[in-house]
Amino acid sequence: MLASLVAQAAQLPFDKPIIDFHALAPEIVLVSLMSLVLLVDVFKLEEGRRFIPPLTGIAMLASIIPLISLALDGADRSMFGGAYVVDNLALVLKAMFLLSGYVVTLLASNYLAEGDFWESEFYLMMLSSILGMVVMSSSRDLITIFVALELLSIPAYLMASWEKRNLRSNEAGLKYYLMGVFASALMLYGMSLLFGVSGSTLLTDIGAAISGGDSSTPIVTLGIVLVIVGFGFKVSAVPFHSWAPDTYEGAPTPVTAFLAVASKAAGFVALIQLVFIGFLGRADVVEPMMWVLAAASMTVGNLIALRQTNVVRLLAYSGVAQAGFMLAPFAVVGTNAEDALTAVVTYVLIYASMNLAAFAVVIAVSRKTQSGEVSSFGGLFGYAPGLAVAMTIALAALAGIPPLGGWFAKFVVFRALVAADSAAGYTLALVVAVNSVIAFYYYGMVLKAMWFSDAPDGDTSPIRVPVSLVSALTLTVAATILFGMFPGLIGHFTGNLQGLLAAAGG
Amino acid sequence: MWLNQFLILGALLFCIGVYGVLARRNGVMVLMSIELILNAVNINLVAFGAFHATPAGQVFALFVIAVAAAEVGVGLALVLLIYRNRSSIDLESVDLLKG
Amino acid sequence: MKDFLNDWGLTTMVFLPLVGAVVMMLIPKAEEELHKFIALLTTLVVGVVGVFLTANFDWDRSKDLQFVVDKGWIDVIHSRYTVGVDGIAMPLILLTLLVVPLIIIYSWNHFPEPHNPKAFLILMLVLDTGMIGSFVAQDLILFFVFFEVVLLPMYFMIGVWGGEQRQYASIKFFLYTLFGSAFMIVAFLALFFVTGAETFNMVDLARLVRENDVARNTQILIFGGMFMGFGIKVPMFPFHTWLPDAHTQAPTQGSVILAAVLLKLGTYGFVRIALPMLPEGAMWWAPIIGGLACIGIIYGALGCLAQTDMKRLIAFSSVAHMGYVMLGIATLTDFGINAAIFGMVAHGLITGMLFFIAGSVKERFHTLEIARLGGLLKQAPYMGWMLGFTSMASLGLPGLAGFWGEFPAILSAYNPAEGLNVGLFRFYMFIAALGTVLAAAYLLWLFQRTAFGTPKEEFAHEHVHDAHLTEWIAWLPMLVLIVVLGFLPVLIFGMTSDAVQVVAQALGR
Amino acid sequence: MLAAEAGAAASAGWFLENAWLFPAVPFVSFLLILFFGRKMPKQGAEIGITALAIVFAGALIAGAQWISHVNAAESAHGTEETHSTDETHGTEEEGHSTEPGTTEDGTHSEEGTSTEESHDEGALAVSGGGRSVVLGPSLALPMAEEGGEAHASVPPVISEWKSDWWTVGGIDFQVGTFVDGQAVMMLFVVGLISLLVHIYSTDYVHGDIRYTHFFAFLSLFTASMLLLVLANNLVMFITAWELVGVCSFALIGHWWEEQNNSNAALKAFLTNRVGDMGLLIGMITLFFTAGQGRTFNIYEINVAAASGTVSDTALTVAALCLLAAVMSKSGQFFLHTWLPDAMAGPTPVSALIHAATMVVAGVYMIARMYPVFFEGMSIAGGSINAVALIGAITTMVGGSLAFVQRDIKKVLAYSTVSQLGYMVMALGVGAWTAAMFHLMTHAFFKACLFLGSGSVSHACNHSFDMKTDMGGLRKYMPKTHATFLVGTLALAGFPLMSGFWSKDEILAGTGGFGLSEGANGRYSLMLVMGLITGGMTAAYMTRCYWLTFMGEWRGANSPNAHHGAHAAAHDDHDAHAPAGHDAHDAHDAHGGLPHESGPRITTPLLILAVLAFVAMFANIPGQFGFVPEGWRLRFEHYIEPKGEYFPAISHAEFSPVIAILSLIAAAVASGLAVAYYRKVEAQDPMGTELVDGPTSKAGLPKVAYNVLANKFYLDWLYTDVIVGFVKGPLARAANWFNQNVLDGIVNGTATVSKRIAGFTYTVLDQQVVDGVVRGSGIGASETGGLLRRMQNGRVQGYAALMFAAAAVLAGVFVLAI
Repeated sequence: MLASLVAQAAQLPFDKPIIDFHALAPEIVLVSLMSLVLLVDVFKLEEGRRFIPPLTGIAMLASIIPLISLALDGADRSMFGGAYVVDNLALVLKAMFLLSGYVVTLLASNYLAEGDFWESEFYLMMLSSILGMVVMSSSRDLITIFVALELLSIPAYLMASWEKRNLRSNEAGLKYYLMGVFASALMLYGMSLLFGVSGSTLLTDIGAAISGGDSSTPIVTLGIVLVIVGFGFKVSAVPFHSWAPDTYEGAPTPVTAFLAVASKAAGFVALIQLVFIGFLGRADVVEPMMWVLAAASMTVGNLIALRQTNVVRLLAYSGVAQAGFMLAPFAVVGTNAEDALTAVVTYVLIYASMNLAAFAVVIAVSRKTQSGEVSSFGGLFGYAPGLAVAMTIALAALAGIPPLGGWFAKFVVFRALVAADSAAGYTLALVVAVNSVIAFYYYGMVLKAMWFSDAPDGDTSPIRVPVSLVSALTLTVAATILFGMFPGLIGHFTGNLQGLLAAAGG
Repeated sequence: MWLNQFLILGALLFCIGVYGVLARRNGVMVLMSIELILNAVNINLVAFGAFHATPAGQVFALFVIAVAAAEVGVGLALVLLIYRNRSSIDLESVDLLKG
Repeated sequence: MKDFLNDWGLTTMVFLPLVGAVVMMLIPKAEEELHKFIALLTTLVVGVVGVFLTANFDWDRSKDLQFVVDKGWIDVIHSRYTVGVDGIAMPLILLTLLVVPLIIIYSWNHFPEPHNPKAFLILMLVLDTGMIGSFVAQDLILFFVFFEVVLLPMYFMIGVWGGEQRQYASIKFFLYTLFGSAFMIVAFLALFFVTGAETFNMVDLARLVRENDVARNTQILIFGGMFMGFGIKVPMFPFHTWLPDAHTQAPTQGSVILAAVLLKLGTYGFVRIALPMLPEGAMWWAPIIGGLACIGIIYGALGCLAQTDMKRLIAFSSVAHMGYVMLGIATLTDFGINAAIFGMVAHGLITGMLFFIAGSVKERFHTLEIARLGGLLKQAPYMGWMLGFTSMASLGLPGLAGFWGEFPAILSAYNPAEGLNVGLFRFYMFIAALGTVLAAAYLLWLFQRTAFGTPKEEFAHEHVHDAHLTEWIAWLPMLVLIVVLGFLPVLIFGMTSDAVQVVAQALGR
Repeated sequence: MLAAEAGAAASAGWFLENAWLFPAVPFVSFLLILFFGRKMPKQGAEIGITALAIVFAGALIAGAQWISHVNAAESAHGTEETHSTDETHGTEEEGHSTEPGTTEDGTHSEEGTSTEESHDEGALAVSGGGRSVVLGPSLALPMAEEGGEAHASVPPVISEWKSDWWTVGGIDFQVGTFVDGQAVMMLFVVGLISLLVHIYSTDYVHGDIRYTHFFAFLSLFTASMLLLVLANNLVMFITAWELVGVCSFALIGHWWEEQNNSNAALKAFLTNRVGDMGLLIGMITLFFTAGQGRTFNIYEINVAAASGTVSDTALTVAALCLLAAVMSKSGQFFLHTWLPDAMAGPTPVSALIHAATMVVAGVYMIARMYPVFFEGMSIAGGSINAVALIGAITTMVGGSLAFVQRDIKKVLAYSTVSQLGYMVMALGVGAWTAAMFHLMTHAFFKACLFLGSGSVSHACNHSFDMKTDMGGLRKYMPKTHATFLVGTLALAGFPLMSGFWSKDEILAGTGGFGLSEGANGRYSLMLVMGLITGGMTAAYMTRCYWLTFMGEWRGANSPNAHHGAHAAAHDDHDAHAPAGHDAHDAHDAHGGLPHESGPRITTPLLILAVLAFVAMFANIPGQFGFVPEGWRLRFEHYIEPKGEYFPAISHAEFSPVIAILSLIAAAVASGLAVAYYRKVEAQDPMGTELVDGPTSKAGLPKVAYNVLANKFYLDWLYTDVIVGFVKGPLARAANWFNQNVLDGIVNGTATVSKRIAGFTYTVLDQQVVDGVVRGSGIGASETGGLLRRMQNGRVQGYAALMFAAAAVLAGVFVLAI
């Protein structure tokens, strides 16, 4: 039995994989430091525990160093037969995930320390989730994608219910988990079908197979739809968004920030790879489907957001709508792949900075008000003008007001849609246009509370903002402004992305 | 080739799983239904792998099994947590968060 | 000096206010005098730069862009930091440079509740940057960014320092404008792609549209997008409903700046962007714009007649006045466009002045309800006469600035650009002329009820201070300019005439 | 700085070339009064008077220079023509000489050039020096004007600023002045009357709280009016046109504390604004149609219109539009209703603005743009046209309405309307010179009457009510009485008064029934209406005079005799008077008897009265052979333009028939009026009207008795029926129509437009347009609320949604693709 297996295996074309350690350096650094965090925790080095948050932060930042060296090196690296690719896109995304992770660490450290939480395990969870995202950035293979997805998701389920004795937190975690697992299952079923059609798990092979002669087989269509559904869940696109508001509201706020930014971005990263490398040949399915998802996400997300009174929940729906904006370029992927890719990546990067800024303020404010209600922001401008201005910048950026980051994100989306020069593109552009107006209405509700209303309880004592939060705020707000004023900064990355499709073997 | 039979089996399992996920109110049963879907996937993968004479299907299936184990572990933990806090694992009653 | 102006003049002018704002952010809130001083100084320095630029402006080449700076900005979308001024932008820039310091002077001890000069002045400076930037931008994307920069400060100015309905008014203002600009940006992009341009440079795009013979229907659609963006800003009927609310609720300074400069961004956009780039689209849209402009003229006037609130009345009058500007633009003739630019400047000065006075009246009587006012001439004769004078200017009295915005616009409607329906435009001319009568009616009616007569019982025994020193300083330049421009219209026409001919030629005239 | 252009010889005269100084001086005075007036010892009045004195002196010199300019032009022309044409036909030559502007004959003009340098008798044109001229037969043949050479061309003096005023689309526009005889005449009239009014006002509004303002605005008004007169192009013209309107607005509303006054001011301005619309459209039409290029230049437009190169349609449209402007500015039917209301202003203002100068701006404009009207209305050879008809109707309407006013100023105001109608009618029938002549004479005597009424009111507790506060004043105010009488006679058309001559020229100019030779057409209807109005004028002026100066003074019984009762004044004018009067007036103290006004008031009256008489010499009919030729038709000779910018109009002869007819009409009418008021006086010395009118007689038995008792009712017929009918039902009907229908339309327009405005705003704007906006907002929010319900918190529901969506999407794509 075993012998026959070995014999069988020997006949299989099994090449010893060439492992490019430079390419894997970020992951290796991250895993190493993650292990250190684990060890510190496991061996109950009590005095060491307070170093865990800084250690986590260092882990993120340290992992960026090899990214820089890779970027300087510039060459695209491909491993495992093309299943794992380190190119500029991957580098940019990894950097984004690591930086987001760093910011979330900053956000979480005081929050966790002051609340009823297990601390050190949390950072471990977060590190492994980030690791999943980092891996996701390089995945060009169904299996890698699946593993990366689970690697980033499973810790996230736990993090969402991290406040063990809080029913809401439990519920948030459970819902997230159930929906997540169900979505994964659907996605896997779709993947199995795609695998069945192409006989390979490599995206490039799948792409080649399904864009072939019999590419219109229903089985492929079904597979694509199911896979997109799976990641539609991840990016909280309507109608797969239902979990997001509940989870966001119930989960500890730093986790929400993490989910809303990093996790969602990871979903988009996966979608980018699947769609641009795998499904480009089946634009006839992807385009309309994405059109529907984008339009529905924007509209439904915005409309429901209009009626929210809780800031976190409002940001959740705003995130749904933002996902719609980010999905929009996918709707013209067949005619205008390059612009669409640029648009999505740009949007994701800018979205990360501005949304994190918004959450940072929410966390800072709730330190005082212990509430997530919009009304609790009343009079903020009066007693904490700095926070109010930061929140204003974040929200205005989300709304797409120049010269703050969001405008460029929206702009590239418009650009991609218009450049497609198709009816679908123009109509979706109009939907985006209308929705960006609606969106301001609810962002405006928060602005209104901060600037125009008085503090609800008349308490105008200043908010004590810890250093970590201040640095998180500074980082994100500065990035938001810089991205807006000098979109060229991102332009440089995205500019380099142009050749990515070819590099990835698309 | 006996591909279609496997696929039909997989599809059936998938459907049963989906039904279970949507219809059972017991958290544990929902978890089990998800396992059914994953197993449907595994059957598909293995069948297709055999069909294409590639080990990738089996490898994929192995990964799915492993990950599913982890997932269910987390899932059970969450259900337990809920049970501990609410003394119930009726999913219908878990609706504090809505709107 | 010359080199500095050529390379950095415009950039300094645009971003100096922003620098001032940043400096002010770093200074504690309590240092109110310092804040005021910095803000004023900044705007004055900007003004001085503007004066130097004007002095070095080559008037013989006013149709060309001057002081052009062209630097890379967003390479990935081929957008560049291109700024420059020509005869069309110059008057509007000068208007901005003048009005903003005056507003700051006026604010000196008029800060509306909840006070906070720091925030107020910072917003004012940011606005300044946005406004000047819009007028100098020669790249569509750059223009768009500056165009939008003004939104937030204005939103907060209305929302924080405004009247009772300020929240409603501010969000309405914001959403309306945002709605328009979303369409506008789509139009810009479409223009970019249909021309196959590798640039957003306005001049190049206009040339490319011509060279590539962009189809008429395409032009019409793209023009439509721009129309939404600019038309809402102007605002044109039926997109005007944000304006009365915004004006009425905004603090005096906000109303002034809104009337004096912000509305001009829309009309300027038509003249600078929509017309020269999309001549055929303009042809198709011209009768519609003209019609809406005429409706706006009459409608605004009727709206005025129905008002009971002084400020709201003035706000509605803006709808009517901008109708003349748009009518001038819709004729697509050099007369009409020149008139439009003059009208922008004149309206800026006159309506700005009216809002100033309304603000001061409000400050003294704590109401702007016309029925409760009366006898202003008795209690504050200088203010009363200024109101009368400005009303006269506003109703288009020849010899004052307002006339030169209206008259050539009406004139041009007699003989619109070739290809437009002459009969229709003559009808517009008639309507516009009718509008002058209505304008006289509502303005004099306002003047009669607020300034004539005797003060109402409730205010009869109140001591009302006539214009303060700061008010005098803020108002005199505007009043003087209203007269000077009325007497010497060549001051504006001389700037614009050549540059407008370029636009008119682009339109095939 | 200034360039003399347009063919004027270098010697055209400094004042003519630098005519911009005329408006500039009073404008500077306006600024000075505005800024320093309060600090001056006389509160600014002295600045204004000085400025006006300068203007007036300048106007005199300008007049002189113009006369020499005309003469020079003629001599130049004459020398040209001498050899070619004349010499040969001597008789026609003489015939020509009786005709206006035909002194081109070599002999005449040669004489003319050298002689007259010294002239200054007050009126410009009167000053024709003693030229020895050939005395032609007084009734020569009407001239058939063949060929252009009939007129010596007298180029106007046009000066333009070299630098642009404005420039658009490659067309540059300059400011400039356009001086010709017409303008010079107006300079004189405006300068003189404004000066007199200034002097008069120093007493009249003495002590007023806004004394300085008053003078400032008088100065501004004068400046604007002079600008209007001198405007070189239509844009300047409309500028001045509206500026005078503004001054009128400000001065009518001088006592703006009273709502009535400000209402009147508003009404005046708005009514004028309606007309301005016409001016605006008219000038735009001309801009695009007249001349080669686009021009606002009046001279060029006139040349184009006169040369017939402009399409008739365009000219007609332009003329009609401009006529609308005339109707409002010059108070023509049916836009005249603002003018009586404008009497709410101080009396000097009424005299200056609303009688002598501003209101004739419309007339002046027709005269200025005459080719446009002449060609546009096809005046030559016609029998009716819009201008003439409007004028004729106005003249009758104004005349009849003057009957029923009890306010002396309103009588004069309606009279002004009527007289303006005359002028417009004159222009409508082609009697250009007659119109301008009447304009001038009317300015003198109407200013005299207005100022006289002010003087009267000054004496009568600032009331203008003839019935309650006046009567018998001749005893108390001899100077005022005398001057008022002269004015009345002149207005009534009493022979030997200027009004008679000017009116008669107009009537002759109609050429009605062919009664006069040389008219431009046969405007019979105009003649009839003009004659009737002549009678009416005589009658209502007699009434006015009688009520004011004859009989007994009724003021002692009047409630107005006592100050507390000021408010009881019925009419809405300045009964409320310059506030300062209360403090300063002495006459109130000495028993309330009226007394003569001071010298600053009476002197202007005297001057004007003299002029009202003397002005008749300005245009002695050409047929009056007993007058030296050089004294005849001087007005026509110097004032009427000669040149290609003026149409070829013919000139009506003096018609004895018409003169006699109008004389009869005036005499009969005033006789009847005198008879009526004698009867009234007999019945009730203090009464003002018959208590029992003809309608109250009832009962057959009484009839016979009454017939006898009333001398066969002849007396009654004359006094009660005719006068009574005219005075009573007819005039009342007219008044009713005026007050209720016309004024109702004007006021109703205001009300209706406010209603429409209200509807537009509340319903259309706030509910529909804004409603759509708000509705979409609410709609979005409500939809959001609905969608929100789907988010019910049940995780399996979410999963079901997810799966259902996936299934639907998959189904759709699998089936569709």
